[in-house]
Amino acid sequence: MMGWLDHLPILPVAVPMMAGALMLLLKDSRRKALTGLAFLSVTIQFAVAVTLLFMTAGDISSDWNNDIGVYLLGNWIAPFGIVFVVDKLSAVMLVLTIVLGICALIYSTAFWDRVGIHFHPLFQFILMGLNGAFLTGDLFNLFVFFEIFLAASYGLLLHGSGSRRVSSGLHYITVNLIGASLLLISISLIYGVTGTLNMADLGIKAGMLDAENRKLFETACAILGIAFLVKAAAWPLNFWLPNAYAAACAPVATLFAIMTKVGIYALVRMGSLLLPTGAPAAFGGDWMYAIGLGTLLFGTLGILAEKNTGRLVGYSIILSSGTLLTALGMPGVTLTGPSLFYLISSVLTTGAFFMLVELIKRTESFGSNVLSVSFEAFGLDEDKTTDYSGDVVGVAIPAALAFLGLSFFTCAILIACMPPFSGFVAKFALLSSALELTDNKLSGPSLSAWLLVIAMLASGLATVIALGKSGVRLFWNAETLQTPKLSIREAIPVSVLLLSCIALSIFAGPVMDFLAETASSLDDPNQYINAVITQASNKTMVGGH
Amino acid sequence: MNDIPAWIAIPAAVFLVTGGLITLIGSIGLLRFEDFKSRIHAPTLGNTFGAIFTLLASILVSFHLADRVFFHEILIVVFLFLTSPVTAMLLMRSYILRLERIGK
Amino acid sequence: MRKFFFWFPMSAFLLLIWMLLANALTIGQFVLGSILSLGLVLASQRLRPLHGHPKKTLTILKLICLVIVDIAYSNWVVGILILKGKSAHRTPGFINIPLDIRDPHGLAILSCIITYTPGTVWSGLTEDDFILRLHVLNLKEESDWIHTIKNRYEANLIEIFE
Amino acid sequence: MPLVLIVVLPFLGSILAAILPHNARNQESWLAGIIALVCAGMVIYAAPAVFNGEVLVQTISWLPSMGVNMTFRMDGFAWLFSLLVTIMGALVVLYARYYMDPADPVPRFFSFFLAFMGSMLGVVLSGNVIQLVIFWELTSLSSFMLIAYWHHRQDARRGARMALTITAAGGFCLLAGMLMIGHIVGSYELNEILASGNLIRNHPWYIPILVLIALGGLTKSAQFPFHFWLPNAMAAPTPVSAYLHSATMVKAGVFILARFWPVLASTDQWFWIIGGAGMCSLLIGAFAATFQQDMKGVLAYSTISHLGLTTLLLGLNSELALIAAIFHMINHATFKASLFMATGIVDHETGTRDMGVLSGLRKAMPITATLAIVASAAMAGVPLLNGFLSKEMFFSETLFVNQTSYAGYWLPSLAVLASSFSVAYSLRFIIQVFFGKPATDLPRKPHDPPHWMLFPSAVLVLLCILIGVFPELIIGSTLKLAATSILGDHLPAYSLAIWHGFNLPLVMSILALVGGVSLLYVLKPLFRSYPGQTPILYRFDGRKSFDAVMNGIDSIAYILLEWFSSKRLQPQVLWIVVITVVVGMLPLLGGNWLHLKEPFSFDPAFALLWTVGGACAIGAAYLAKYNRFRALVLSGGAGLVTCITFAWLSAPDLALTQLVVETVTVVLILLGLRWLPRRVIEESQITPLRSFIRRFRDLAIAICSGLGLSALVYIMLTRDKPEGLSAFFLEKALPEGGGNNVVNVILVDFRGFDTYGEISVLGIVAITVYALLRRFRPPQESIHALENRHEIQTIDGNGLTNEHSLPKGILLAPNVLGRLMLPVITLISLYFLLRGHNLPGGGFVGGLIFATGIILQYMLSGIHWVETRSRVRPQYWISVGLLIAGGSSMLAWWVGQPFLSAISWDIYLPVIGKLHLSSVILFDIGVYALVVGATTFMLVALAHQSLRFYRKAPVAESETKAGTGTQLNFSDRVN
Amino acid sequence: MEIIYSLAIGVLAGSGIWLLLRPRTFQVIMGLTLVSYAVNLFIFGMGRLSVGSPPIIESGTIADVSNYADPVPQALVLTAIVIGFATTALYLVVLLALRGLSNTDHVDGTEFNS
Amino acid sequence: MNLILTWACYFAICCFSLATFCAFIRLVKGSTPQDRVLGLDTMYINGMLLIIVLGMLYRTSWYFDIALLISLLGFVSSSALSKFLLRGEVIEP
Ligand code: NA
Ligand code: NA
Repeated sequence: MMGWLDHLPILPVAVPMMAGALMLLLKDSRRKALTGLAFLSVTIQFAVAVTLLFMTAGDISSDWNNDIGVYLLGNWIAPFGIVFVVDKLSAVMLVLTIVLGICALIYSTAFWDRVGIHFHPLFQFILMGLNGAFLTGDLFNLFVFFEIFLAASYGLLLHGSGSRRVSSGLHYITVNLIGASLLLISISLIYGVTGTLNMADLGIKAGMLDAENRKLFETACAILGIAFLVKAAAWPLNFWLPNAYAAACAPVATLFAIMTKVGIYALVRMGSLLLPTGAPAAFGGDWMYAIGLGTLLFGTLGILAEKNTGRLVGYSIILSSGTLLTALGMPGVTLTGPSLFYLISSVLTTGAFFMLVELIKRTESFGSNVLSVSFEAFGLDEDKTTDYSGDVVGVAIPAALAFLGLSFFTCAILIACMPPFSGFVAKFALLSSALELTDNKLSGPSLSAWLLVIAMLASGLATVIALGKSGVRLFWNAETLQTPKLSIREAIPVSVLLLSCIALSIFAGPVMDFLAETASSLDDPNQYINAVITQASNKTMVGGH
Repeated sequence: MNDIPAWIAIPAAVFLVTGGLITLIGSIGLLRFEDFKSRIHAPTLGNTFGAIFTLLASILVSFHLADRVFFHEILIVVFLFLTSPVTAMLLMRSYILRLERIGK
Repeated sequence: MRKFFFWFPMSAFLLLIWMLLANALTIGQFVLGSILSLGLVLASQRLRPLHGHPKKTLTILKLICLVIVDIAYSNWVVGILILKGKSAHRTPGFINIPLDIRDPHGLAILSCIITYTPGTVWSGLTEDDFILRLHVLNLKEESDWIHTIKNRYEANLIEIFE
Repeated sequence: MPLVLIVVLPFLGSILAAILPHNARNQESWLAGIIALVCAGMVIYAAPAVFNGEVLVQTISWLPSMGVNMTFRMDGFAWLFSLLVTIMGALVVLYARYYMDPADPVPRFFSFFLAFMGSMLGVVLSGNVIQLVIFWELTSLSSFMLIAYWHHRQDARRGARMALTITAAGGFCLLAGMLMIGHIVGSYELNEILASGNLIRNHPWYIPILVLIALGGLTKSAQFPFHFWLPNAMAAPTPVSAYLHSATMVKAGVFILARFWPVLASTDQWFWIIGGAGMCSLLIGAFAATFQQDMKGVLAYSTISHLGLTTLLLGLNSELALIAAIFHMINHATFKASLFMATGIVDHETGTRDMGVLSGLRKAMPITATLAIVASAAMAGVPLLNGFLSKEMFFSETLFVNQTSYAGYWLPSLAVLASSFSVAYSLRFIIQVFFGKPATDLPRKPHDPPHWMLFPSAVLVLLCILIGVFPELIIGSTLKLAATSILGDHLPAYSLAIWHGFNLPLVMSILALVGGVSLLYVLKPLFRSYPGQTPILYRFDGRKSFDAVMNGIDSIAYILLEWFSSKRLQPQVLWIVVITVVVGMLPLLGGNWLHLKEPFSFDPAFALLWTVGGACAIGAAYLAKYNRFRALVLSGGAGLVTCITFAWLSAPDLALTQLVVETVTVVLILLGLRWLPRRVIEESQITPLRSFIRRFRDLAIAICSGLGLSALVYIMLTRDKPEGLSAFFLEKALPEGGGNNVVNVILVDFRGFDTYGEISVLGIVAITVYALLRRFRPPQESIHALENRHEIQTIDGNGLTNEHSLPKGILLAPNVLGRLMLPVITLISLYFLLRGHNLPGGGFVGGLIFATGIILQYMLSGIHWVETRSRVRPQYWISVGLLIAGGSSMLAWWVGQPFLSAISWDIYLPVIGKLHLSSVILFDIGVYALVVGATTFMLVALAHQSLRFYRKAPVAESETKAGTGTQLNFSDRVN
Repeated sequence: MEIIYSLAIGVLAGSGIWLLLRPRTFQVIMGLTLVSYAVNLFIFGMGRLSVGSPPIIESGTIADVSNYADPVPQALVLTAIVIGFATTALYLVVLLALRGLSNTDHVDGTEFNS
Repeated sequence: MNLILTWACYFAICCFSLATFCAFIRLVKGSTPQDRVLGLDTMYINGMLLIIVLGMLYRTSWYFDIALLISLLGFVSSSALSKFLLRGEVIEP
């Protein structure tokens, strides 16, 4: 028999799925029930994610092996059944996702959840997909979860319709469909070569391949890597991103902030598991490093050149992807902890930034007239059943403009990795660790470390220049600047995300320690592999076939 | 695989060959006839006796295999009988309308 | 009676299909099949407002035999025409046949017979006076075709359905 | 007393100040003033210990794993600066209270002012170099906000951005430098770094480190060649200038150079880089200051010049020079801040700072004038004032440098020249503003300001005099303390006295004074003819160059971005395909792959089949542009062949699924085809050659990737299969999974979670499709095609209306047959559903079959007829399907099993016998329901678009205003 | 058979990729369809080919593993088919929406000159 | 005896493949869209027969299910295509 704590790993997927399904039973006009259900679901997810985090940290006692939780779906042991695995990395990503999710959800209740239909179920499904992708220990199941959150992301991206969303959505969908084909090809090729789909088992099997099979395996991994890099928005596979993310409505874009990181997560996870057998090129560093550097520079260029604020944030996501790929592409595990720190910080920041950008746009037009603008832009037809009136933009909170300005300032600092917030901590940790990374004591840091340092500093400067320019243009330029009305429901999530970044910088020490432990467990994948392979099925069969 | 008795194998083989040939002839008709109004008749051969012969062979074999009610193949004929007119009627009608439109 | 047992023909047909498909002739399958058949007929009632009421089983069997014979003959004829290719003297053409049958199911079965038989295709039915437009691959004698349709098929169908 | 309080308090005050009301000028001032004074008090409180030679240290653990903790460290030098920052802060707050207009948004001012004060104190008190960088950047940020305080003014915005860009860049350099130092020393703690001077100086990274730190310091202190931001930053309110741009922030640059003097100095490189930059700044600043028209411009350039002097002193590699530098830092802060305040007062009272307009103010503003004159005299280096003392020390230092033989001559000469200019601009400043005929055309009528506004300036001027007259008494011990904390206990001998006898430095001072007066006389015509324009230097306008560089960066970035990205889809797809092909092939290069294996069967029929399939595919590819219908039919052919292939190769489930999916897809695409434009073959605007090349390229890529995939498949097909999962599944499916059909057992049991996910995808897509179609607008030309369609319809009558149960004419028989098939199809779908566990079939196939049956009814009878007669609620089917699938998976919890575990019961019924109930069947039923719902939802929603089209059409025809659509209200039906 | 099978996949994929590189939305959706056929066959091929041995176990017999086709790729293909169907539907609707909103069937929503 | 049946099966398979090929030629050559649809419809029937024969060749009954499904639903796509040709759209109001 299993205790209730034993079922926790499945909840981040099961809860949003059931919530989403229930929501489809409700008409869109029953908003209270819908939002209530949505908040109930995210609250449970948050509680579960945090509990799992503490369990992986060993702060809540569990009978997990190496603090890694393994959940055998359908009670079939690995590698035959699908397993969910909660280790530190998964738990961190889960918490990050749900924090972002809660903020986006709060934000959406001010306006966006009524602009089209089915917002709430789609929202739950995207959470389901993201959570599943972080939890699953099975390669094909990973693909399935990719598809789930991508499908939901298509829906959410198109939420509100309008030609901008649709045309950028078409690009987004096309690229991701091709990415899905690549995933399928590579995963099945891996199966064809190794005969397994379980990621932990793959870590073992990959080591036992003969030379020719090994080459085929590397081909498969290369294609898999490309698919992940498409998701991670690596240059030159990322031209779709700025437009798509800028077109999406703010809460959706906020949630999208973590989607590129799923690609990164997958790369890290696979890279880690294949480490003992010598990870193939796609996950092994050199490639990732080079592509990451390219992406980093591309993101920098984009940030410098872009005039549209929404796309600017898109480029900053690319920038952060590039930074992460570059850092993770460096040899060894020293940079992994700081990279994860950077990941968390950049996800929270860009998430907040997307919401903020939309709020700022209101200052450019009539503050109270968001509705008519949206109607025009998004082609909202007359809809007799839904009444948007009045409650669209809530009570104007005092000093709205000051709030926006301050938030923008904070976001800009965070993205540019300037002191004193978490962005700087991350940058410093990355650079400092990169310099520590010596091939041998005499020669000093490698060329790649220097390039990383230079690129990161240069991109930081570029970001300062660009965001300074944008900020000046947005806030200080205009006679047309209107004091926007913004609802408290919109202000809270932005503040929460930014405050989390601040909290992250204050508690940088313990967080960094935890992430360092995460990194070292990634460096020693045998913990993970053992936990998965040795997990015994639950023998108490009640029914029976 | 245990051997199939001759009283099944030989008729089944004959049915198969006949069915195959009839169907092939029908499809050749699809190529040979010069306009659609004629062509539409040709594949009916495959629908009817092409299918019936093949299914007779199948009935014989599945009688031997004896893992199902053996004459279930009759259902295929029934379904073909009930469904194939739908397409044919709509196609013929649309072709006639097309001719009329072009005629104008 | 007719109204009350509207479900019977269709249910029986469905049950027959079920039993043919089922792997085993067991009571369990029979019960399951009966439940499903009846349930489906009742559930689809609103989308099938008209019910066919075939009667006279013997006539049905007779018609089936007639049709099989005609199909066999047509197969032969059409097959020969195809094999002869251009050397065959074909005279394809339309004929119009006024129909007396009005029962939709009868009409539908008639259309099935005609179209399923090689060499003839149901090409149209006028909206109000039910004149059938028939395309025949090898139209030799128009009256033969009218005779075949009216007497061999339509009469029997009227007998069965009306 | 915790040192951290000194830093934290201003930040707390900053937050408090931000939330005070908009017009609370007095409260804000009190708050800021008290905080400044309290901090000053705390600094003074620390004095005994510091003067006792202690180094106060307080460490707060922050990021121990990276070697960064918040270490607050107060030695003498830091103490001196802390005192400077806090006292000056208090004075400026008092001044600002009167300077700021009641209408100005003061919370912002004081908030950032306090934040700046905290940051500056942080810089000064940092005992960890990374912490120092953090506060360093904070000063940049808060100064950015302060410079841009009046952001409605373009010069303020520009000045702020310039300052931020340059100082932030310097900050990044500083960070890099600190990282490198940290790497060499192995610690970021200042104590350890200061003790590792030799290690650093002898390290190969010394020069990069020196350059980086110099960049940090020089940018901050507005030193050549980064000096130009400072004059532009004069758009800030005068208190800001007085505080940041004279006393504190710009001093941070020289502060850090002094701080790292023991580590980095006494090398040639140091001399040339630091000394050179200082020398240039000294000269250029002084020269430019002489020609400014704006009072604050004079002060800004003079600041550059004086900081240049300090930098030069630091660069001279002499301990005495260092002491002089520290001394000059203090002196410059006092007289320059005082002058800024005076300028602010003039500006405030007269409404202008233009020295061409201002004149003879000494009558109207006697006290202000007096204070300004004394401070200017200090700036000019007039004896008995503090400026004179440090300048004399400077002169004497220039004389003792013997770097090269002739440096001994040119350095003193240049020093004198610069000082002459300094005298000249100080004099001009005073004469033009306060002397001469009182100006009449001033915007406001001038008079002395309130006494409290004069008070800070007066205090500073008093300090100038006191230091100038009693240097040893007033500042001696402090200077010694500061110098000791940098140089250690063995200070060189120096004396702070007014009179050192008649020596060379005194001669130089006199020369400078005389030279300055004469320079002013000589240059007077230039001031008149080119007011505000600096000869020679105006050609190197820093602002214009900066703008040019920024614009250049912008446009280069834009061009590069265009070059390296694309807004179009095709290049993106191309990249993905090409990269995949290349990357996928790389590992395989060189391997000997072609193991021609004996084919296990050669089938001409199979080959023929795939001739058809391949030709269908190629045909579809060829025709998809101009003949959509044909392409669709051809792709249907390819799908059929795929389906047969699955059947042939032992995958019945796949064949079934492929078949039904194929059918539904054809209907789906047909539904869409109706809305696509009639494609007429149009002449492309591009040259046929380019188009040909592009097509050829695409073709080549397509062929390559196709061949690559073929090769890969062939390689795999001819290899032995690894020992894999399949054996387990095949062995356990029946005994433990309870099903004969292993594929189905995998789908609903072994890997049921994939199915769970896959149906979620289907459901998600269905609701997305529905949501998107609700906003669908039919394209314009579809409406114009209406006439053509009317014609067809009149021939065959319209669709069914509610009164009739059957259409007349040609559609009659198909309708009867189609309706007859509905229960049959449904029964078959249930058949495939229920037996799927043992034979090919299952929920997915079953669901699609049923959905096809429904679609068939729509096709034959039309939307109206079907929907008035049935209550299909696809969305609920989706929901219920998901709930059943999820619920059946959760049933396992009830018996203490993991999610998705199969549980089953055998029930014995009379007559029927054993009934096998299983959560697996329930799961499959969920799949069935979802598939029915999702498929119907999508197809019907698509079909509903033509319903909307017909409703729209009359509107469009009557109003000829197509495109502004009416919302179709079909949700209550399909929903 | 292996050669035919491989070439079939190559032809399907090649045609599909050619279409994916075309500018018209309908071409792209046809391309996606063809590519998904190819990918499905590819996945299926990873279990190697066999005839007459579907993975359906006779009741009452002990399964001899070598007598059956590999069921795993089949299960994967089923999932892939379903997802492919879903995405095709979505893609179709998006292209229709784009067509309605931008009045063009170019993938970029505007008619580029090139 | 098995051999006779097997060869008959091969023969039939070849016949049906050829027939499929013929239908494909018609599909490609068309001349009218109706011809193409007819070709596709014929391909479906021929494919169905081919699958039945495969069932006989490999002596399993589950091929029948695929054939059954083609006979039941094969007409849907071709009649959808015909309906499109007839009325310009598949599902009318
Ligand atoms: Na016929
Ligand atoms: Na199944």
